[in-house]
Amino acid sequence: MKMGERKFIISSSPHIHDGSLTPRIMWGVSLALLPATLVSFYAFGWDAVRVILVSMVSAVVFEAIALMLRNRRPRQAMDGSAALTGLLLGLTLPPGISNAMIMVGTFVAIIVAKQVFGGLGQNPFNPALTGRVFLLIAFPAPMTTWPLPRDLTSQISSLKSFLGLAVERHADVVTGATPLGAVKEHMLKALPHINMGDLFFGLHTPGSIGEISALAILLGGLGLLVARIINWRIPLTIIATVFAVAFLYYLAVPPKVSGMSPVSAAFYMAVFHVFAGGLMIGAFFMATDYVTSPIFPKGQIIFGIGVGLMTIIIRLWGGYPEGVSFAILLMNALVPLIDRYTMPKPFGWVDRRA
Amino acid sequence: MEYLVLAINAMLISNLVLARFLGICPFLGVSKRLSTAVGMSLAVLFVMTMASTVTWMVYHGVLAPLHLEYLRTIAFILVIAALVQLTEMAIQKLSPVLYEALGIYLPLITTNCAILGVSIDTIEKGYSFLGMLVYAVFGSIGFGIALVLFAGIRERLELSDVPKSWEGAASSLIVAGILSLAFMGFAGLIPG
Amino acid sequence: MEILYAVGILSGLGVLAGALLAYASKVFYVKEDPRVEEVDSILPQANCGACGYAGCRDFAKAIVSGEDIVCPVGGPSVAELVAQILGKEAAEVEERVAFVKCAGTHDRAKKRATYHGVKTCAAAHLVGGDKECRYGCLGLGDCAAVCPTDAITISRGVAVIDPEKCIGCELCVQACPVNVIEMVPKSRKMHVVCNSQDPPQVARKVCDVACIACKICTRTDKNFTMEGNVAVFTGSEGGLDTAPFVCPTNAIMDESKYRALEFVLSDAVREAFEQDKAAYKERERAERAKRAAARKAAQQKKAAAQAGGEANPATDKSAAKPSEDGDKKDDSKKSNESNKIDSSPADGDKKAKKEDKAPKAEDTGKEGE
Amino acid sequence: MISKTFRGGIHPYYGKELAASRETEKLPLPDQFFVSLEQHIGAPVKLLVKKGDEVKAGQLIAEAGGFVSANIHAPTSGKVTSTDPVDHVSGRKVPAVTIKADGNDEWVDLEPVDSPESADPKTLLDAIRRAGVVGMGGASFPTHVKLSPPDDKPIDTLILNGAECEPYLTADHRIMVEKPREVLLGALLEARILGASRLFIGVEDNKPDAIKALEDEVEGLQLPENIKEISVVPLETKYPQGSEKQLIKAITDRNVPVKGLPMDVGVVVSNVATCYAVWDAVYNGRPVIERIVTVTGRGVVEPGNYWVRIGTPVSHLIEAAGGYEDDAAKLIIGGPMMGFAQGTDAVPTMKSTNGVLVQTRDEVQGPDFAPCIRCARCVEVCPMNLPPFLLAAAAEAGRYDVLDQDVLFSCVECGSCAYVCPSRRPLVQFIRMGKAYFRGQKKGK
Repeated sequence: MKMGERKFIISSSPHIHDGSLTPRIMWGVSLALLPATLVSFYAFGWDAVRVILVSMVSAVVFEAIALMLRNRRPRQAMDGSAALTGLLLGLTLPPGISNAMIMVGTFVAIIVAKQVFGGLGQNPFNPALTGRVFLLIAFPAPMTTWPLPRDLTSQISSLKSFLGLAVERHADVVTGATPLGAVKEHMLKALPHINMGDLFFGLHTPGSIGEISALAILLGGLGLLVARIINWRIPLTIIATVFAVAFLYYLAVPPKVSGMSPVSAAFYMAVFHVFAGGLMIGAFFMATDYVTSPIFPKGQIIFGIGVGLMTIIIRLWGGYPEGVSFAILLMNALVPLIDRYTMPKPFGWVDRRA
Repeated sequence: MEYLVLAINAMLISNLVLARFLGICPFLGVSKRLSTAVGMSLAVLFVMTMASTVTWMVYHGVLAPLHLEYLRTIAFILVIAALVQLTEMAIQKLSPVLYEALGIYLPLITTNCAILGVSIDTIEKGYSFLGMLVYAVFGSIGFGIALVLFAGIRERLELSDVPKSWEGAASSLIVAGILSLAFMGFAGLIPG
Repeated sequence: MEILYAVGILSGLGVLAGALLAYASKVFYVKEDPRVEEVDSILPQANCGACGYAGCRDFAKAIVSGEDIVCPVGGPSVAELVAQILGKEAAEVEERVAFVKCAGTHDRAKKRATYHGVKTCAAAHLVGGDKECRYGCLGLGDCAAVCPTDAITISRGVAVIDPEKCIGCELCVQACPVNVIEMVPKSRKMHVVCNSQDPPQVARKVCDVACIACKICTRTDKNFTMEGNVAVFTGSEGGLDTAPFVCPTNAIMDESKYRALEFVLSDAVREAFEQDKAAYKERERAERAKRAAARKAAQQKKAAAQAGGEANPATDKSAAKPSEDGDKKDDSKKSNESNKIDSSPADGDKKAKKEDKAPKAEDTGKEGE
Repeated sequence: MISKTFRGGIHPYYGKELAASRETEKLPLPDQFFVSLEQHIGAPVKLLVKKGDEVKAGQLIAEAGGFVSANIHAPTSGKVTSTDPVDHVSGRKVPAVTIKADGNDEWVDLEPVDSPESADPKTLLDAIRRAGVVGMGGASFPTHVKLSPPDDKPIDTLILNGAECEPYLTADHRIMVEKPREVLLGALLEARILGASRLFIGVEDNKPDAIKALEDEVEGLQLPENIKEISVVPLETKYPQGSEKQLIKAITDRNVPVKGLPMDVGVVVSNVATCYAVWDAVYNGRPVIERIVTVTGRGVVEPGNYWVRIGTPVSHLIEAAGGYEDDAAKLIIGGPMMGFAQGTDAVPTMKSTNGVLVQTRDEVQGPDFAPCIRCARCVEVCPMNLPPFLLAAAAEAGRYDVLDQDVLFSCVECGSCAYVCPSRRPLVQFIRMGKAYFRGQKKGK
């Protein structure tokens, strides 16, 4: 072949890549939520499947519509980010919520909290949490109606509703309070007995479908850590902060737990706060959302401590029994400032004033 | 303790901007840059404290004794407008440096309903002079917090690929809405 | 009674406040030049920043404070008004528009590679661009992106600017990494659509519409001069309307006849141009033939009459006069004569001239090959 | 043995096995040479020949146009056929001398330095300057300039850069294995010129044979008086270990300041191939007209290392390596991390050309880039501790006003960030856009 005849591709260096890909990360995180999803299926049956499916599908559909409106390829909606948002939102909803409400939630999450700002990577607030908080404030009653898991009537009715047979779906559902709700209600009185095992495995406590089992979330979270998709900083600091503040609080205000010394009761309650409610899923899956968390290591630690503090403040003193969603949203708002002031100095940086 | 509750309430729970939706105009207008947001916050702190003090005195010193309470809105508007104008002129003359920093925000504050809102609030709620001061100072600090947070987010959005139809005020209002949602988490933080 | 109190208090407050402000405005008076407002009000308010200041207001402040600046967008009319306010002579401002000196569309300019990466000129320029010619328009539209009036069209790999929409803000000139955009007087209608400084033998190989530095235009029309390896129009007048026809590579455009957009991009217009050019050449040949015939006849006449003896070119010219634009053709004729050493495609022309008694029609289409 | 290293960096697929064990061969001379006249950083050269001139190998054809500039010599004997611009690795076209080789390869008379071990630094420097030695690791900064630091910057340490952290390339590896003695002698000359008392040779630990060869040679070496410390330092195999500032950090734990040079911390770093060229210039009086080039990648039939005359067209090199595979899609001068992709193989080799890499279609194709998801991987790997995502975002949005120039220009364009970016964002290209913008501004454009 003659010199110069073959035409090659030109591009800027570097010319190799490690093969990582955003959609793969997104689907990886979704995969890490599999244990929690399975537990939710076990605990709430078909209702869980319904909630998660409606949530995921509507999220992807909204994303595709938004992309089409913006003259982008709607196929980008399959990059896993919308599905992950849908999955996360679904997992934080109570099992009895209606399909319409779920779709309102995903609409807020995908359109209002994400696409308005330019879609993937541009949203300042965690979409799933924005959707959830919106639902919580717009529909307080259905969002705080917690059917008991493994309740036969609810199982049957949920299967019927899944198959489209039942009209009056939630007529016979037996509901209960979430452990956090119970604690809040009884704050000044004697605390109800809480079975820590139930809380950890999540099979008998009412709650959002994906949040009930701390173990399942922990498994997924560890998976993410091992796969190096997230790092330890945010989850660990959140959990440690919640634990520490709760422990100190219950030392100062000793709870009446039968047959325990004040210190072990405080310890018990601190552990309770770590495992209860949405803290685990929040710490491992929501707060670590790349887009809405700080980028620099120092910032991630500040962010984690902030989320932990806000969570426990709202839980202990606030009007809501659960504060993880609010805490993360509030700290999301702080992220640009945190990033700004935690930016590391370049290698060999010389202070200009010096 | 009473004042601490008042302070937290004024700053976070019934945040002027995010819970009571007062002062939205400067909130949107002066939140493009972090530096200007800080300047605006300081200017508001300054003016709000002063305006609340003066209106409190006008109310309790003039209107209340004469049983002319119903005149407070119009009287306050008058007083605040004159005060801001006066302040601007004074600063421009006396401290050009301060004027450079705050000056451009002062005319904006004249039309800031948060000032009037706080002035009237302190009267409505029957705060003592000290209570009024705490309320005004922490109310404006709350305004500042919201403004600075908001400015941070907007600076980030400037590098984002925001759809044309949502650029500027549109997406800013959405941010404000979500921020407001988040601040609702503080609801009930302090009983009463 | 109470109403009197109310009125009294309010007016009292009002008067007090008014008095205070009036007093304050005296005490705290700070002078601001009212002319700033005036100047600001006549500026275009495009806030484009082309003048180098942050918006029109800033510009107004600067010009009032004595800076010697002009608003490139407002042009002479604004400059005059500003000058009136400031009581100064208006600086001479010529209205200018931006022009892209490249017609190297995909089908005319050779590609050297396939470019992958960020789709902006600034980015592509970092790796040299994908055209064999490094002086040409990269066609990724950095200029169009900054144009405040949407005057720039990108099509088939080149940018073309609509002079009617262009406000002369120069933002595109700054945005262009290859410096292929030039500011030209709006009145100028003749352009060389090539920016290549490549030596002729290289330029010829890489682009069909390159200026190949044959210098024909500079010889036929004194409005053209060479700048390195590319001809540029430097004249003040409109230029001869035959200039585009003498260019062997069609790199000269007459905007009074074709809109740049069409000339560069439209095949139909290009074809029409080719036809005009062929017609011109045809006319030219006929003219030469006629002239030669006239000369021959004159010579014969002279020979026959054996009077005078010298065949004066002047008489030749007068013989050729009857046709339109005789002077111009004379110019081009001279150029053709002096072109003999040049190896440009104009050769064909010369041959045609030498054998002008039997003009070959097929010559015409082959120009610029 | 603990290998030293720095913060950040990546572990790409190294691909060195393709050519690492292939002994360097002499490349047959091509018919035509294109000697680029832009082969160094600094003032442009003055052309000394014209079309039609006869030249001999080693003959000066372009003279340094200032102190910071470097001579250029004819690579073989033949006739100058043109001085038209030709392709340059950077993608531009630059003036060049085209020489038609006559095949005799006649040389000019060479003037080696007499007894180099005792010659004074000035003579040595002059020999290096005359030979047109430039940094051969890729930077192509004139070596005689680098070896003349100002008096207020005393140099105590000379570091030999044998890291060769660029994947695929093995040119430096081969020269360390095949010419360890020459490399070391060249380094000693440099150390003497600089007055450095410490000499470190940094080699990545994936080249045990090079470390061994150098260590053996160091042992047998008769050390001049000025050298107090000399050792071969194994470095962790991590990209960009061979980046000057990172190398200095790893070996001496000194931080070269932002906008500073190694000499600000008393160090000079010299590539091993440069040392060889210095040795050649001083001991043999031979100018830089030849170097080792690695021809490698999945897109060539038979990867290998070659002694190549400067100005040889890349097409000739490829031919020697058995030609292209059918699916060759990208031709890169240099390594895959920092090399320059070429449009065609008509581009000539230069003094700084250490490798030619040909990639196949499936190595090149990937998805289009997507928005940043702020995963922070670029921040993690950046050896300069920068926020690449932010610099790129600002450049992409055209918001150059939010960029701190000192931060932006701290970027060494090593490519680690773009290598790990899951959104496949061309971060380096964006950053280079930013730099180009500010450079353009400085020029008053």
